[in-house]
Amino acid sequence: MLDVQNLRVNYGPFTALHDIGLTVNPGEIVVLLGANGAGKSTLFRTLSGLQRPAGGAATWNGTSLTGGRPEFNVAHGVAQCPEGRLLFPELSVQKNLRLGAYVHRKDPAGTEKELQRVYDLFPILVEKKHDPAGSLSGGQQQMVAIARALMARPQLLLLDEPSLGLAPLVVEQVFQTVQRVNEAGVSVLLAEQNAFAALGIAHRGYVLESGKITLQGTSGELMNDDRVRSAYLGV
Amino acid sequence: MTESTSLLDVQGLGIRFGGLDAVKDVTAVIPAGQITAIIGPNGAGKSTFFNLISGFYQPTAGSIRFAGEDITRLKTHEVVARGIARTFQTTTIYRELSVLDNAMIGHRVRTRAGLWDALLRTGREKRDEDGSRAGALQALERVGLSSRAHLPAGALTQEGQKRVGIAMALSSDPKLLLLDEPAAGMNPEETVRLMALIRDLVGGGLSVALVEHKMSLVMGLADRILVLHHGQKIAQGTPAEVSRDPAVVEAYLGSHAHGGQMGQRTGADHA
Amino acid sequence: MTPGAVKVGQWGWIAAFVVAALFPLLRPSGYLLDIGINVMIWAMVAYGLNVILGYTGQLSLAHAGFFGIGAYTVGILTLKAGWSFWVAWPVAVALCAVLGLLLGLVAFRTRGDAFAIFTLGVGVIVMLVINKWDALTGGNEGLNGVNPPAGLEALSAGLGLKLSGGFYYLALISLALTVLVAARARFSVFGRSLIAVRGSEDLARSAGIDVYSHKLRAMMLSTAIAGFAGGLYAVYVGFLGSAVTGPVTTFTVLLYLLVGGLGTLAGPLIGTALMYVLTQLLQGLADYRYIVFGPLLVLLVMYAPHGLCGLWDRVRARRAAPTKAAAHD
Amino acid sequence: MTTFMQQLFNALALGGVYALVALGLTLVYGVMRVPNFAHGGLYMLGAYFCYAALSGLGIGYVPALLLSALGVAVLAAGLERLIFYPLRNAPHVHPMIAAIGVLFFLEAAVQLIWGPDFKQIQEPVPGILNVGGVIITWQRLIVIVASVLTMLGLNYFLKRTLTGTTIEAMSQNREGARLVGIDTNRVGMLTFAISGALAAVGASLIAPINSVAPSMGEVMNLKVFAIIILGGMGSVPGAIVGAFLLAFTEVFGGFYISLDFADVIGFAMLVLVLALKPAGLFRKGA
Amino acid sequence: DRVVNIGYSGPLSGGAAFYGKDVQSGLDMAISELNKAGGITVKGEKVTFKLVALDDRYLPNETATNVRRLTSQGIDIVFVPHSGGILTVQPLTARDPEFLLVAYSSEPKILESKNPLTFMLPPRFDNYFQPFVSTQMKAFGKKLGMIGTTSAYGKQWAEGVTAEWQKQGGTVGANNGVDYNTTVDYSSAVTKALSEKPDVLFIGGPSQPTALVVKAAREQGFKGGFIIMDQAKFEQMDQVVPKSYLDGSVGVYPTILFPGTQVFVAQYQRQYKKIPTSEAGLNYMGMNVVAKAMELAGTTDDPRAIRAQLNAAAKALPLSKTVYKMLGVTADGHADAEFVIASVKGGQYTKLRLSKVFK
Ligand SMILES: Nc1ncnc2c1ncn2[C@@H]1O[C@H](COP(=O)(O)OP(=O)(O)OP(=O)(O)O)[C@@H](O)[C@H]1O
Ligand SMILES: Nc1ncnc2c1ncn2[C@@H]1O[C@H](COP(=O)(O)OP(=O)(O)OP(=O)(O)O)[C@@H](O)[C@H]1O
Ligand SMILES: [Mg+2]
Ligand SMILES: [Mg+2]
Repeated sequence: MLDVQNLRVNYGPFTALHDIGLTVNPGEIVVLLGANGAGKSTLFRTLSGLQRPAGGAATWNGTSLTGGRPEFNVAHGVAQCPEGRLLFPELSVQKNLRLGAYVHRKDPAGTEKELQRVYDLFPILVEKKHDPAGSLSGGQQQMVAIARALMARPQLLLLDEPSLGLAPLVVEQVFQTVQRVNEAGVSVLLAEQNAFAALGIAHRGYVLESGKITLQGTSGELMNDDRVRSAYLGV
Repeated sequence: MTESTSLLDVQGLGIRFGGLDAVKDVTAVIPAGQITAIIGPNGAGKSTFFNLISGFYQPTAGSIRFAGEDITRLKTHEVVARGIARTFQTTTIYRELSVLDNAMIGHRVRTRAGLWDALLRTGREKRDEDGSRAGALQALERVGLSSRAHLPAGALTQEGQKRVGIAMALSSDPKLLLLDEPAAGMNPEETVRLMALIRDLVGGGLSVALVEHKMSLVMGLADRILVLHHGQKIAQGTPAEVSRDPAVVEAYLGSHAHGGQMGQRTGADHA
Repeated sequence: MTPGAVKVGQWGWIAAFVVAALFPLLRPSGYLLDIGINVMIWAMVAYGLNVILGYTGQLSLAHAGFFGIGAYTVGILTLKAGWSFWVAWPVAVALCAVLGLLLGLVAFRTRGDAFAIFTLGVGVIVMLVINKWDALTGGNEGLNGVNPPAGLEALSAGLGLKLSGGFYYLALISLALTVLVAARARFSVFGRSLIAVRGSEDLARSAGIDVYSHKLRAMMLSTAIAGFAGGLYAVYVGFLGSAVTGPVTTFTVLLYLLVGGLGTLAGPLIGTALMYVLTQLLQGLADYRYIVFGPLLVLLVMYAPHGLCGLWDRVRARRAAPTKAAAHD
Repeated sequence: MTTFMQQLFNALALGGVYALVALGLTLVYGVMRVPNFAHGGLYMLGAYFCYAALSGLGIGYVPALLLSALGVAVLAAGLERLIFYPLRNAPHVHPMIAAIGVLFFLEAAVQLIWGPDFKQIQEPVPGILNVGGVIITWQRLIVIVASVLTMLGLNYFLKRTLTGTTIEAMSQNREGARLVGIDTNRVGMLTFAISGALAAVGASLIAPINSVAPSMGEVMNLKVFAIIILGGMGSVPGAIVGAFLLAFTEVFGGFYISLDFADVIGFAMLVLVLALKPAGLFRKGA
Repeated sequence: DRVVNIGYSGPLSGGAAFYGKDVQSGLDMAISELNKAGGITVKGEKVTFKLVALDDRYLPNETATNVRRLTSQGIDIVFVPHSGGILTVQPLTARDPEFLLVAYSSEPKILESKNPLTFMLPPRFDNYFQPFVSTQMKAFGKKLGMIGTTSAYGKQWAEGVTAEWQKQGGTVGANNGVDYNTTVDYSSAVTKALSEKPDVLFIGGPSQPTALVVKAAREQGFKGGFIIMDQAKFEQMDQVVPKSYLDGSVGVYPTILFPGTQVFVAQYQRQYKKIPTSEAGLNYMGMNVVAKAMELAGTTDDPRAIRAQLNAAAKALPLSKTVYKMLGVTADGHADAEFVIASVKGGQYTKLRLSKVFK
C-alpha cells in the first residue's frame, strides 16, 4: 500500500504541502479533490520522485519513494500520467508508448500485448501511431499520456487530471478503463476536477486545500458532504 | 436568434496537414453579439479552425470574411488589428512579466509608435504609452485583475493566468474573442465564475466563439453551437437542437446530451 | 519597472558618468586611460548585441561583422576617399543599419539555432571578405594609419589633455548616447513589444504584434550601434585587421553581455568592464591565463546564469520575498 | 579529366574528414540540443591523445586510436556530468559559453603539456594507389570508408536500438524520460561519451593527413556546426550529406572560382541553403 | 644591482602561439645568459634583465593595449613580432613615454614610415627572390606554380616571386594561395596547381603545413623543384616528410648548420628540446644587440640614445652571441645581416651564394 506521512514540500520559501498524510490500500481507487493550486500535482510529482520533499515519508509496500529518482519508482511499480503530459513531441506515438514500457524492456512480448490493449482503448491512436506526438490535438495527446502510463503496467497508477481536455465520450471511457485496470488489481490515486465522475468510481477520497488535507472519507460520505457538493460538484 | 447579423463568415474552409484533412469544407457563420460554441471529439479540428480564423495557419481551401472584409490571406497581426483576438488551449502568457505588461502587450496593435518614436520620445510615443496603460488597465478591470496588475503573471493561480490571457486578448479591443478551452482544469466553482465573466463580456457588446469540452459551460452559455467531426461540420444550431441531433450524440456527447456532468456512472443529477 | 525605480536608475547613471568624466583629471597612466576607452568601446558593441539578443531574443552571431563594417567604412572613407571622420562616422552607422536590414530580411526566415548559425555564417563571410578583398580593405595587411578625428588633438590640447584624453571623452560621450538609445529603445511601447517577441513569437503574433517588422527594426538598431562603436574603434586604434571582425570577437562580446546580464540596461557596461579588466589582470598568469579563464567562464554561467545584474535582481527579490509569497494565495 | 577525377577524390576525402567530426556533434547537438562548442576541443584532444600514445607508449596505431577514444569518451562524460547537466534547463547561450570556456581550457592545457608547435602522426598505411592517374592515398580512403560506416552505425543505433531511442526521448523531455524509468544521468553521460569517442576516432584518422596543433579544433568547430545545421538538426544522414556538400563546394568552388575564396564559397552555400530551406536539407517543416 | 624590464607582446595563445613562443624562447635565452654572466655594466652599475611577456593573440589592438601597459610600467624596450601590431604601435613610440620598438617582421612598410625609434630585426625578404628564382629556373624550367600561404607576409612573398620570375623570363600560373593555418587538406590546392604542369612550385607558410604541401605534391607525382618561403624551415620540414621529398628545393639555410652557432644551437636544444629556428635565433641576437647598445650608450632608459648605439653594438657583438653574421644596423634602424640560402640535393643542404641587392 501507499503510505504518506507528514509529507512537506517547499518551493523556495513557499510551502506547497504542509505535513500531509494519506494512504492508498491495495486494490483501491482513491480520489484527490482540490482547487487549482491546492498542491495535487505537487503531491504526484513527489510520489513519482520528480520533486524531493523537505520532510516526511512516502512508501510503496515499504519502499521509499522519496529518493529523488523517478526511474527507481517506476521500476518499483509506480507510474504516473503527469500534468502537462511530458510526452516526447518529436517521437512517433508508437515510440512514446513503447518507451512507456521501458522498465519491461526485457519482456517485449508483454509490451506488445499491452500495446494492443491501449490501442483498443484509444483506437484513434492507431491511426496516428506513426505521427510525431507533438502534432496531435490536445485531447489526443492526453490519451497518449494516459496510455503511456498504462504501458508501464504499474501496481500503483497516479493519474493527474486525466480527463483534461478530453471529449465527454472519451472521459467516460477513461473512467471505465481506470475502473477496469483497478479491477485487475492495480491501486489508483486520481486527481480530478471532474469530481462527480471521479467519486463515481473511487472507493475513498481526500480533499486537499492550500496544501493541507481538510477532509477525507468514502466516496459516499464525500458526495454527501455539503462543502464538497458546493465546491467540487457544483450543486 | 438566427436573425442576428453575421460577424464572421467562413465558406468552404479547409486545411491539409500531409495527408490529413484537419479541417474540411466548413461553411459557417458566427453572429455578432452572441456566444458561439464549437464542440467535437478530440482531434476534430476545433483548435485548427481557430488557428485558421486567426491567421496562424493559411487555409488550403475556402475563404474567411470578417465584418464584410475578406481576411483569408491576412497575417495574424493584421487579423488582430481587424478585431479578432484569441487565447490558447494551453495557457500561454508571459509568466515572468507583470500582469499589466501582459495586458499592455495585448494593446500593441492599437498603437503606432515605432523605433523612432521610442528613440526621440515623440508625442506619439507618450500618447501611445498612456493609451496602452489605460487600455490595459481597463481590460484588467473587466477580468477582475486590477488589484494584481503589478504581480508577475506566473505567480497567479491557473485560473488567474487564464484571466490574464483573456485580458491580453481584450486589450486589443476586439470585436470577436476566440477562447480555446477556457475552462480546462477548472473546478465547477471556478467554471461558474468564468461563465459569469464571459456573459459580462458579451453583455458589453463583444462576440465570443469558444471551444470547450465542459458541457455544463457549453449548454449553459452558448447561443449557438457548431459541431465538428473529422474536420467537417456535422451540425449547427441552438443547444437544444444540437443535443437532440443523433449524429452529435453518437459522435460526441454520448449520455451527456443534456448538459450533465461528464463521466458519471451513477446516473442522477442534471445540472 | 516602476517609474520610481527608473528615476533612481537615471540618477545612478548620471552619477556614474560624472565620475567617469572626472577620471582623466586624475592624470592616469596611458594604460589606464586605454583600458577605459577600450571598455567603453566594447561596452557599446555589447549594447548593440543586447538589443537583438537581450531584448528581442535573437542570437545574432554576425555582430562583430557589423562592428567591422563600421570600422572599415570609416577607415576606408577617411584613408582612401579622404573624407572627414565626422562625415564618415554617420555614414558608417547608416550603412550598418541598411546592411542589418538586408541581413534581417533573409535571416529572419530562420528561427532559433538555425538563425544563430545562419548569422554565424554571415559573420564568417564578412570577415573572410574583408580579409580577401585586398584592393579595398588591404586584406591581410590591414588598413594602417587611420588618423584621429580632425580637431580632436587640438581640442584635447585646449583642455590641457593629451590625445588619448580627447579619445576618452569622445568615447564617453558616445557611450552615453548609446546607453540613452538602449534605454529608450527598451522602455517604450516598441521595446515592450520586443520583450514580447523574446518571450514567445507565437504569443506575440497572436497578441497582434508584427513580429517580423519588430525583429527587423531591432536588428537595424543593433547593427547600427555595432557600426557606431566600430567607427570609433577605427580612429582610436588607427589600424584595422580582419581578425577583429570575426566570430571570436562576437563570442567575446557575447561573454561580456552574459556576465553583465542579458536584457538589462547596466549589464553590458558592467560585464564589459569586469571581463576586460579581468583579462588584463590574468595577463600576469601568462601561460596559465586560459587555464584559469576557461573554467572561470564555466563557473560564471553556472553560478550566475543571469549575469551580475541578474544576481543583483535576485538579491533584491529575496529581500522582497514576503510580498512574493503572498502572491501565492 | 584526371584533374577533375582527382578533385572529386579530394572532395570525397575532405567530406569524409568533415563527416567524421560532424557525426559526434550531431549526437549531442542535433539530438540532445546541446551546442557543444567544446567538440572541436575534444577532437583536438583526441589527436593529441593518439599522438601521445604513439610517441610516448610506443604502441601501434590501432591501439593508440582506441586508447584515445576511450580517454576522450571518459572526459566527455565527465564534462556532461560537471557542466552540461547542471545547465540543462538554462537558455542555449549558457551551455554554449560554458563550452567555449572548456575549449579555451583544453587548448591552453594542451599547449602547456605538449607545447604550441605542430606535431605529426605518421600514416599507418603509407603509400598511394594510382588509379588511371588519380592518386588515392590509403589514409584518405580509410577516412571516407570510416565516415560512411560510422554514419550507418550511428543511424542504426539511434533509430533502431532502444538506447538510441532513449537518447532522443531524453533530449525532448527529460522529466518525461525519467517518468518512464529511463536513467537520464546514465544516458546523458553515455551520449557524451559516444560523441567524444567519435571525435577522437575522427581526429586520430585525420591526424596523419593534417598536422596536430592546439588550435586545430577552432577551424573545425565552425565548419561542423555549419554542416549539421545544413543537413538539418538531428538528422544523421543529413550530417553526412552536409559534410560532403560543404567539401564539394569548397573543393570545386576553389578549383573553378578561387582557392582564396573557397571558405567564403562554402559559407555562402550554407547561407543560401538556409535562406531557401530554413530548417535545413533533411527536415520537413520547422 | 638594478633589474631592467624588457617588454614583449606577441601571440602566446591561439593559432599563432607556436610562433610567438619561438620568438619568446630566443629572448628568454638571451636574457638568462646575460643574467647568468652577471648582467651588463651601465655607467659602473650592474644591470640584469627580466622579460615581461604579454599575450596579444596576434591582434594589433591588443598589441597596442599591451604596449601602453608596458610603457606605463616604465619599460623602454618592447619587442613585437608581427607587422600588424608593429604598424599599430609605431605611432606610439614617439608619444610620451618614448620607447624603442624592436620589430621582428620583414614587412617593408615598417621602414617606410621612417620611425626613429624602430629597430627592425629580420633581413628584408626581397633579397631572396633573385637567387631563388635564378637557381630554380636554371635547374627545372620556366613555368612556376603558386601555392603560398595567404597571410599578409605570404602574399607579399608571392607578389615578389612572381615579379622576379617574370623578370627573368619565366611564366607564372594562377595564384592558388591557401591559408596554411586553416586548411584541412592541401590536396585540392595541389591538384589545381599541378594541373598547369609547372616546373617549379612556390610554397611556404609555417613549416609543418608546408611539409604537408610538399608531401601532397610529391604524392601526386610532381617531380619539379620548390621555392620555399623563408617562414618555413628545412630543419623542421624534414621531420615531417622524407628528405628525398625536399630534393630540388631552395629555402633558407638551416640555422642549426650555421658556422659559429654550435654553442647557441646546443644550448637551445638542451633547454627547449627542439631545433632553434630563425625566430629564436634572430631575437636572441636582437636582445644581445640591445643589451650591448645599452652598455655603449651608458643608459638603460633613453631609447633614443640606445637606438643611436645599435650599429656599433651590432658590430661589437662577440662571436659567441652570433647566430647570423651581422654587419651592423642601418641608419633606418634595420639589422644588416648576412643571408644564407640553401638548396637541397641528395638529402644534403648546400649553401648558395647570395649577391645582395637591397640594403
Ligand atoms: N515549480 C514551482 N515553483 C514555485 N511554486 C510552484 C511550483 N509549482 C507549483 N507551485 C505552487 O505550488 C502550489 C501548488 O501547485 P500544484 O501544481 O501542486 O497545484 P494543483 O493542485 O495541482 O493545481 P492545478 O489544479 O492547477 O493543477 C501552487 O500555489 C503553485 O503556484
Ligand atoms: N501542425 C500540425 N501538423 C500535423 N497535424 C496536425 C497539426 N495540427 C493539428 N493536426 C492534426 O489535425 C487534427 C485536428 O487537430 P485540432 O488540434 O484542431 O483538434 P481539436 O479539435 O482542437 O482537438 P482537442 O479537442 O483534442 O483539442 C488532429 O488529428 C491533429 O493531429
Ligand atoms: Mg495540477
Ligand atoms: Mg484543441
